Amino acid sequence: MQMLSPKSAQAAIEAILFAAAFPVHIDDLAYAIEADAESVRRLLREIEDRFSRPESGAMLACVDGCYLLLSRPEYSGFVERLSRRQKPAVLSPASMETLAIIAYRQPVTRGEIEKIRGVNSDSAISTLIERGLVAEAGRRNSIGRPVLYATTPEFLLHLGLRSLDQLPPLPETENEPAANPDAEEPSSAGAETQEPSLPGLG
Amino acid sequence: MQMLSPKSAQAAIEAILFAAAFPVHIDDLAYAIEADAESVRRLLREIEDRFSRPESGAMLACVDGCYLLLSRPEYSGFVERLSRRQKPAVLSPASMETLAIIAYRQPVTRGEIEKIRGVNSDSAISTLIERGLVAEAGRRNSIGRPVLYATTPEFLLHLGLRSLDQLPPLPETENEPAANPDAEEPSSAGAETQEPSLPGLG
Amino acid sequence: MKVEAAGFSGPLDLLLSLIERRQIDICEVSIAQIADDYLERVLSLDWLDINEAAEFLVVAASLLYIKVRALLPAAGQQPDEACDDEGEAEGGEDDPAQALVARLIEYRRFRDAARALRPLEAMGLRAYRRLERALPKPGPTFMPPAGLTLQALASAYLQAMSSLPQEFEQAPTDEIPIAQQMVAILSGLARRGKLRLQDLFGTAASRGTVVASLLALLELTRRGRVNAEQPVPFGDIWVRAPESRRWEVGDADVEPEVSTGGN
Repeated sequence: MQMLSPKSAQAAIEAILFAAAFPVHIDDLAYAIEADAESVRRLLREIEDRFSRPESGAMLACVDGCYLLLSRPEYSGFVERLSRRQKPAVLSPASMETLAIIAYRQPVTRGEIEKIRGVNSDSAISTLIERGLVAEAGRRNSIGRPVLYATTPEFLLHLGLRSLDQLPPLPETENEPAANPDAEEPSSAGAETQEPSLPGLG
Repeated sequence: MQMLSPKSAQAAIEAILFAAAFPVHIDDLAYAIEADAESVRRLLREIEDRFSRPESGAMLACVDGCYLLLSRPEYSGFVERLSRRQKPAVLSPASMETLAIIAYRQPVTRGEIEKIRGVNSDSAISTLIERGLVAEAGRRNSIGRPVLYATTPEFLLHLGLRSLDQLPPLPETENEPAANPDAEEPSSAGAETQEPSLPGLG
Repeated sequence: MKVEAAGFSGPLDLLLSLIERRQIDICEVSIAQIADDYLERVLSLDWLDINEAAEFLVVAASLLYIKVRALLPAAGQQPDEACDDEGEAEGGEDDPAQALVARLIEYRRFRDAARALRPLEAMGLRAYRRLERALPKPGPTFMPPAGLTLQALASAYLQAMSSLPQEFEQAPTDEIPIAQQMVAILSGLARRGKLRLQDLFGTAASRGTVVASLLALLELTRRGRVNAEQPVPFGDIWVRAPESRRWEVGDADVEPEVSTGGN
C-alpha cells in the first residue's frame, strides 16, 4: 500500500479499530499503516479528541497498550431501550404459524413442528422464546430425548385463558395423516391412540 | 430519561449505532431517544457529515430506512490485515443465482426457483437463509400453500444497496414469455406484454 | 467432484455454457450437436451425489429425445423455429425443443443477473460493521405481538395444518421423480455394477424421493432392466443390471416419461 496522508492514516486506524474483533496493540497499528509508533500515538490522540466531543457517542479506550473503540457507557440506557424496542410489533407469518402449532400441539418437539410446517423452524422458535411466548418444557422420552416446547403462562394470560382447554375448538379434520406426533419414532408408532396433547381437537 | 440536549441526542444516536451491528430503523432511534423522526433525521445528517470527513474511517449507511455505521470500503485492506476480521465469503455461483431469482421475483416459492434453475435448490436456499440474506415471507395461497421467500435488509447490505430500487435491471429478453411473477406454469404465459418484473425498475 | 466445483450451478448452466462456447445463438442451436457435447461432459464428471446426477441426466434424456424427434420426419418442427413463435402456448406445449429453449432463455436472464450482482457484492463486502457482541440482550421478556388473538391463533393453526393433506394428494400425480429415479438407478448401476437397496434410499432428500426410488425400482424390475436379489433371508437386497444388457443413456424405455418432466 502506498504512503498515506495524515488524514488517511487517521482514517485507516479508525477503520481498523471500528471493525476490530479485539483491542489492537499500538505496534500492530504502526505496522499496518507503515508508520512509527510515535506518529501512531499522535494519530490516536487526534482520534481520541474527535471522539471526546460532546456530540460523540463513542470513545477511544486504551487497555494495556491496546486500543479499542466503544460506545460511551453513559448512553447504554438508550441502547438497552432500543434492544427491547427492536422486536417487531407483529409476529412474522412464520413465527405465528409456529406459535399456533405449539399452542395446539404442546408439548411438542422441534421435529414435529418442522414436519407440519415443512421447513426449518429454528429461528421462529427462538423468536418465540425471546418474546416469552414459548418456553422449553422438558424432554420427550424417545430416541434422542428431544426438547419439548410449550406456551408460557403469560401467553395464556395475555389471551385471557385460564387453561389450554379454553383454546378455541377447531373444526374436525378428517384425515390428518402426518399430524401424529409419534410418527417420527417408528419404534413407538403403531399406537394411534396416544394423542392426548390436543384438547379441542378430536 | 430526562430531555436530551441536541449534542447529547446526537451522541445517544451515535452510541446506539455504534453498539448495534445491524441496521436500525429511524423510528426505533426516535423511540430510543424519545424524539420525533424529523429531529432524528436531522441528527443523522449531522452524524453523516461528521463521518464524511477525510480523517474518518467509518461512514453512515442507509438501508431501506434503517441506518448503520460501516467501515469505509477504501480501508478494508487495513481491516483485514489487522483486526482479524475475515474477508467475508462471497456467495457460490449456485447461491448467487438463487439469490438473483429471489431478488427479482420476490416473493417466490421454492418450486418457482427450481423451475428456473432446473436443479434442486434446497441447499442454496438454506445457505441464503443462514446468512440472513433471504427470509420466509408467508405462504402462497395455492395448492400445498408453499412458503414464499423474499430478500432481507441484510441482502441490501451485502450488495451495498440502499433499497431494492437500486438493483440493476434484470436483463431483458427480446420477447419475454414468463414476465408475470405470479405465473406458476410457463404455459399460463403467452401474454406478450413486456412488463418489467420489479416495480421501480425499467 | 461436485458439479458446482466444476463450475456449473446446474444442468441448464452447463447446457448454456456449451452453447455459448460454440458461439451460436440460442435459437439456432442444433440440439443434435449440443446433445453430444452435453453427454460427453456429464459422463466425464465423477458424480458423488446421485440426486444431483439424476437432475443432469434428466436434461440429457430430454436432449436425446429431442434429437431423436428431429431425426424422425414425422416430427415436423425444425429446432430453429423455436424462437420465432416462442411464447405461443400451442407450440411450446408439445415441442420439447422449443420448451427447452424457452427455459434456457429464462434461465440465462437470471444467470446474467447474478453475474451483474458480483461487482456489487465485492463492494458491499468491503464495508465492515461492528461486531455483534456489543448490544446487551435482555433475557426472555414477555412481549406479546400486536394482533395476537385467539382467532388469529386458531386460523394460523388451521392454515398450517391445511397444507398437509394436499401434499399427499399431489404426490402420486407427479411422475417426474420416478423417471428421474429410474435414470439415477440405471446410471448408478452403469458405473458400479450393483447397488444395495439401502444405498438407493440413503441419500434421498425426502420421503417423496424414497417413494419415487422404490417405484422406479419396481418399474425397472418389471421391465426386466434390473434384477433384485436377496442372497440371505433378511439380508441386504442387491440390485444389479442383467448380464446381457448394458445401459445406454438414451434408451427408449426411459425417454418419453422423462421428457414430459421437462416442463
